[in-house]
Amino acid sequence: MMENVLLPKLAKIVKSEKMTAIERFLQVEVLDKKFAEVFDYQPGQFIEVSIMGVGEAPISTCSIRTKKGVIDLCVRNVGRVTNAIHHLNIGSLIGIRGPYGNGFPMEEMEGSNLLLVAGGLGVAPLRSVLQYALKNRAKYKDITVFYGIRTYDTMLFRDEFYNLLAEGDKLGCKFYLSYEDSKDKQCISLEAEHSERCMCGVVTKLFERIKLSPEDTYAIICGPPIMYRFVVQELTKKQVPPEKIYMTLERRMKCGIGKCGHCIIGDGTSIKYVCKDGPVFTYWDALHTKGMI
Amino acid sequence: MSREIVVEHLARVEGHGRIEVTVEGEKVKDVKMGILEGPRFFEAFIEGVKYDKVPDVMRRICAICTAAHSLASIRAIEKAFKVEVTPQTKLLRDLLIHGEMIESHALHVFMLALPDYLGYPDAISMVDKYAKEVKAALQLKKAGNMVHILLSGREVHGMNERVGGISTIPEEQDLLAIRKAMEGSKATAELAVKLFTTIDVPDFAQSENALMALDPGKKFGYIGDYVLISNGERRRVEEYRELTNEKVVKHAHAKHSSYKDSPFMVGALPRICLCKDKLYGTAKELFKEYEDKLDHRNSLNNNLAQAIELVHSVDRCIEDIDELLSNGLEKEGLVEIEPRESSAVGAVEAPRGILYHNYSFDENGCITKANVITPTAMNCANIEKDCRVAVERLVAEGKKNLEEPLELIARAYDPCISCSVHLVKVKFL
Amino acid sequence: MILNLEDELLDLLSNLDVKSFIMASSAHEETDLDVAFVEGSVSTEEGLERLKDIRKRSKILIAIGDCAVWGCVQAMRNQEMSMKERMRKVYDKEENFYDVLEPKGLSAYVDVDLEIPGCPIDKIEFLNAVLSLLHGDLPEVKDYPVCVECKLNEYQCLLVEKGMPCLGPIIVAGCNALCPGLGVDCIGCRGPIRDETNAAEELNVLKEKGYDEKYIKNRLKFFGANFGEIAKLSKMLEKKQPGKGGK
Amino acid sequence: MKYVKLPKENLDAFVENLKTHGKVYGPVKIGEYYSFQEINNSKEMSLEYSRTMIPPKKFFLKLKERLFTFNEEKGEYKETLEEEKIVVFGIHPCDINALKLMDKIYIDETPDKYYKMRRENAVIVGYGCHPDEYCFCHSLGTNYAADGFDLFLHELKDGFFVRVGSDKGNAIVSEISELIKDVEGSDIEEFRAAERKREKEYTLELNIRGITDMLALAYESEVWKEYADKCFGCGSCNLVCPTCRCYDVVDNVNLNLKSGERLRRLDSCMLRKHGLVAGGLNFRPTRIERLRNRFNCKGSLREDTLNCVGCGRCTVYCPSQIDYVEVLKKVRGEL
Ligand SMILES: Cc1cc2nc3c(=O)[nH]c(=O)nc-3n(C[C@H](O)[C@H](O)[C@H](O)COP(=O)(O)OP(=O)(O)OC[C@H]3O[C@@H](n4cnc5c(N)ncnc54)[C@H](O)[C@@H]3O)c2cc1C
Ligand code: SF4
Ligand code: SF4
Ligand code: SF4
Repeated sequence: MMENVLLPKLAKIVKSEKMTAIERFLQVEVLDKKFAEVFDYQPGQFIEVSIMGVGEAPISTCSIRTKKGVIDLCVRNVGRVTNAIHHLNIGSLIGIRGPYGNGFPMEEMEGSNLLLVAGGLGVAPLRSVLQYALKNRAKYKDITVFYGIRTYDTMLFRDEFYNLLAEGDKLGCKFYLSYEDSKDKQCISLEAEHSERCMCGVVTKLFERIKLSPEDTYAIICGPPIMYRFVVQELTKKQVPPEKIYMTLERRMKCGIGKCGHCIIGDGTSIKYVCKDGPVFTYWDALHTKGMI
Repeated sequence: MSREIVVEHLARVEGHGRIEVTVEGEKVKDVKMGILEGPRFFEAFIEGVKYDKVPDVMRRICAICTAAHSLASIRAIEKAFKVEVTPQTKLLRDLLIHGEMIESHALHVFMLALPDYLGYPDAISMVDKYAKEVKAALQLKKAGNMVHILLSGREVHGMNERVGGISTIPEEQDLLAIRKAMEGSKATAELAVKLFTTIDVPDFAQSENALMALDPGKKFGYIGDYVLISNGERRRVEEYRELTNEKVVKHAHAKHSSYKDSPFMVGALPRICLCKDKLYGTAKELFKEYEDKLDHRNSLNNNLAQAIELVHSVDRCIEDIDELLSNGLEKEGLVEIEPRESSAVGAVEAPRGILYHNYSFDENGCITKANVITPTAMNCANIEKDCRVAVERLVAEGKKNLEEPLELIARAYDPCISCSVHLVKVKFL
Repeated sequence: MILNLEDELLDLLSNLDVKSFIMASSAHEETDLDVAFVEGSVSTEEGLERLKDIRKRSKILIAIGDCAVWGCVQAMRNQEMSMKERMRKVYDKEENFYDVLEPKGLSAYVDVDLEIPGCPIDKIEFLNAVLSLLHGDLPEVKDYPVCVECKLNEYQCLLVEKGMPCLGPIIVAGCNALCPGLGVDCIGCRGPIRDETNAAEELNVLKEKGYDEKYIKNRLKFFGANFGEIAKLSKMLEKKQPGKGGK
Repeated sequence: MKYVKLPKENLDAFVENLKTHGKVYGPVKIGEYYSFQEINNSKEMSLEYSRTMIPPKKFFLKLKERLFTFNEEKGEYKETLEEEKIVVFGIHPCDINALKLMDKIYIDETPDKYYKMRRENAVIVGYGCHPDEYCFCHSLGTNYAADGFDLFLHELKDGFFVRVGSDKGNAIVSEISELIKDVEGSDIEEFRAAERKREKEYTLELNIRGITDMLALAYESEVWKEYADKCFGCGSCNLVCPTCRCYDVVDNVNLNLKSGERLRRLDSCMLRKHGLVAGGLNFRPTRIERLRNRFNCKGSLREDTLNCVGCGRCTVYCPSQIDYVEVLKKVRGEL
């Protein structure tokens, strides 16, 4: 019997925690034991989450696999499916398909410095990159993380990143935080405590704080569409070559496997599917594929 | 001491209406049946529209008797342009109007009128005790709807019946499916008759009633070119203005009609009483059996008349289908039409009574003048008359609660307020 | 149309706590509502007050039917024939003794959370909307033309193949292309597509097929008179000489 | 390739045989248009048809279909796909080439079970055609099907020159050995002459050399605005295109609110929602962007051919008569 890739596999919600007003952390476990055994995913890949009667949405994995058949997700409530996800209880059943997408080229980047730049919810897929790199710490040189938030209230994985802010260097990564709301009391006190690593402004301001060696650094970006342009500008100024700038894109998609056509971008000379050719692209891809960023 | 009795929202009536009665001592000073939905001015805005889409716009006067409106409209246009449609078209249209009658009567008899007599606020609350009956009634209504869907395109405002014919001719198997549904629902239609003959119909509204109905020709039905009147007259539909004499009244968005200075009634009861000789089959037997219960002076008997019509229409649908199938269905197109400067009147019996559409066209076939008279508009004055009689009688008997009986009267007419709203233009007196 | 859901009605109502449904029932309460379905256009001051009151009392307000969405056929002569003129034509009197307003959809006056268009509404679309609400989601709204459904059903294109004056390209889908399926050109009973309808091109196309401007204008206005672009077009056309109203 | 000849008088017997391989569908005239419909005998078909409105992709990627049912209470997703054997008779070369393009996406990469199973369960019988003024397949090299069929019929004066393109085709031919003949020299000559003549019948040309660059260079061109003003955004062009394959998915719940089904239907990149992403952002908010995207997608290279086979449907069925070839000529600056 041929496999039906469009038929979701059942999974159960095992953890559901409110992170911010609009974001929720979920841990799901696939029910089928055989599938759990083979189910593995790379940083930057995503799965299609199905809610019966509502529909499907692509959601990135936000951690590396620690336990067979278990996936961590971080979901922002923006529409029908994500709203339904937010209203699920522990024990609720969902459907999943995947993993899909190319993911980040973790092996290609071995031996280099990693610079992770995340804005808002973009930190979710980058968290799995970070976990992967820290787990394989020896394979990479310096690991630097920039995380831009608007206010303290919108910060995801608060305890974890707070810890990195304080102890990051010991754990093997330099963690920087920027915040936009200059009147945010909690952020101001964070900045007071960690003035080296925390500052007010947009995420690109953090570039003032570090020195980059363009010849052996890979940059990995994820955030709202407008952020890409500014971060790329900064990186280009610092001579990071376009093919070493990775970013992950978001488009509406119905299948995740290069069929439904919703995520197609580009012009006659280069047509890409975000789902199967991406969601991770280099800046070079963006330069010769119109409409990418 | 004067007091006012107001039935604020007339429930289980299509549209938004109200009845206001002013009583002074034992005398009724004033009765007003108000129709409060916004007026829609169909006759005004249809001017200038070319004939091809006129029925589609005009049928939107009402969502219940949508096919009656479209057929009255189509008949007026075809008469104006001297179009002769094929026998198959005539049969299909007859089937359609009978289907609509079933759909509308089933809803009214079981869902809207019956709860009154059984003491429920609505049919849904009857489900606990009368589950079987309510479900059967829904099936009967559905059988009527099947006709609508097949011939017109959908339950409400379908578009398949056109000027000059029927756009898509139904398939044999679909007609057979309807035939089966009708066979299956015959018992329900007869049940309706049984229910309304066992119920005690109050007679507080009993009074002289003038009646009008279209002359269907040899066999009982709902299409015709002459009007039968209870005084024995038979008039051409073209004379409808003299037959209706509409007047604007201030308290309603509908005009009131009268004939020879007195109100009159149209609808199932007038049809049954005026055309009783044209009934046949089961409907005729039932009529004979319960003739004494069909006193035309008591408008509340309208429900029983509707029930008998249900039986007739179910049988007639089967009859029409059999004839269509034995003739063989022909995929004929629409008759070619040559517009000309002219005017004409088309009439059909809507579930609630006679419906007139009258248009004048310019040489391109665009409307220069339109006039529509709906049954509810004609019945309004009669409803007020009944209310007056009832209130006087009930007050004399010392009855306190008058709202319920008044609502009962209004509902017996199955008034369709959304369509009475569009008014007719007649000479102002 | 809702009462035509014979097979589903009883199940459906058992899932809802209906507070007021005057057309089918006498029980009726004026309380705060989770969802209010409102039918009908605003055409009197009294109606407008009632609408505002319902808006205040409801979390979600849903306009159902073309009347409530666009004002339906009674809006056809808006911006063209004054209410006075209409009164005169129908009642032979000019004074506005009924407090009438130019008929408009609800969204002309209050915020509307969802519109279910159509004259009549499509009962399946309505059912799916209610089921979505009961399931806890806002229903998906269609915002593409009837042509899509026409093609998905493989119906003959009446405009392209027969030169019939079909409005499908500018009318919002959801009827499953009922009329084209019957061989009848779409008259637009579901109304135009907000912010998307290319009415000017419909005018061009129909003109090319030989219909005159007066005819096209009337057609566009049957259900679309309150739609900005159509109102603009018809103003423009009114200035011109009247046509024959046909082909 | 194996070649045989089917005498004209045996066509019906041939169709009879095909029925043993599944439901037979062929081009049928309905009103003013053509459609692949189930047929009982060869007389119901109009083999001289120009093009069907909906291409034969409808047999494989259905216009609308149910993907599966679900039940929350039972916790199950249930596939409802059913196997059905079919024969599609009379497909033109452009449509066969279009199916080959579809196969690349729907079978070669992460196979779509629905599509793949239906392809495997179908017999494809091609049929030679003559171009009309909308066909430009010869410009794309898709006016001849070298493979992608089980049998291919070319009309001769007294029969059909049959190319046998697959094992399946060969099996059918051996079943009807009494109906067919060997090809003779004169048949071959007749076939050659007919093909030579057909080549000359094309009146519409599309220059595709360098088209991808031309499209990329015309990204900011005024052409898009000009045609977007005409475009209704009605999606007809995509829905009738034999190579368009975008689809949309919706879930419907049943009255019990616990079970339901997931449906998919063909979608169109000309529709507003196509480019929407989370946050309400639309990557192609206007018809200008959508029209440009469509032409870029159609005009992008896949292997050696475009995402277009030159069937002319999008021009014929566009209610606003936007001419595909004309647009591309403008893109090139030729008009
Ligand atoms: C590769 C990839 C990875 C992703 N990873 C994550 C992740 O880790 N976490 C995460 O939270 N998200 C992620 N997303 C985004 C997520 O997939 C989308 O937020 C999700 O698809 C939205 O689905 P939905 O059904 O909730 O919203 P939809 O209902 O589909 O709505 C999408 C947008 O359309 C608009 N919209 C929808 N319906 C209507 C309507 N009726 N009227 C007007 N506007 C409407 C809404 O404004 C909404 O913004 C990812 C996306 C991609 C492509
Ligand atoms: S018939 Fe009308 S709705 Fe259908 S495709 Fe043609 S123009 Fe569109
Ligand atoms: S783009 Fe047009 S011509 Fe090309 S294959 Fe599609 S429909 Fe045919
Ligand atoms: S068929 Fe024509 S009008 Fe419709 S979307 Fe395509 S190009 Fe636009």
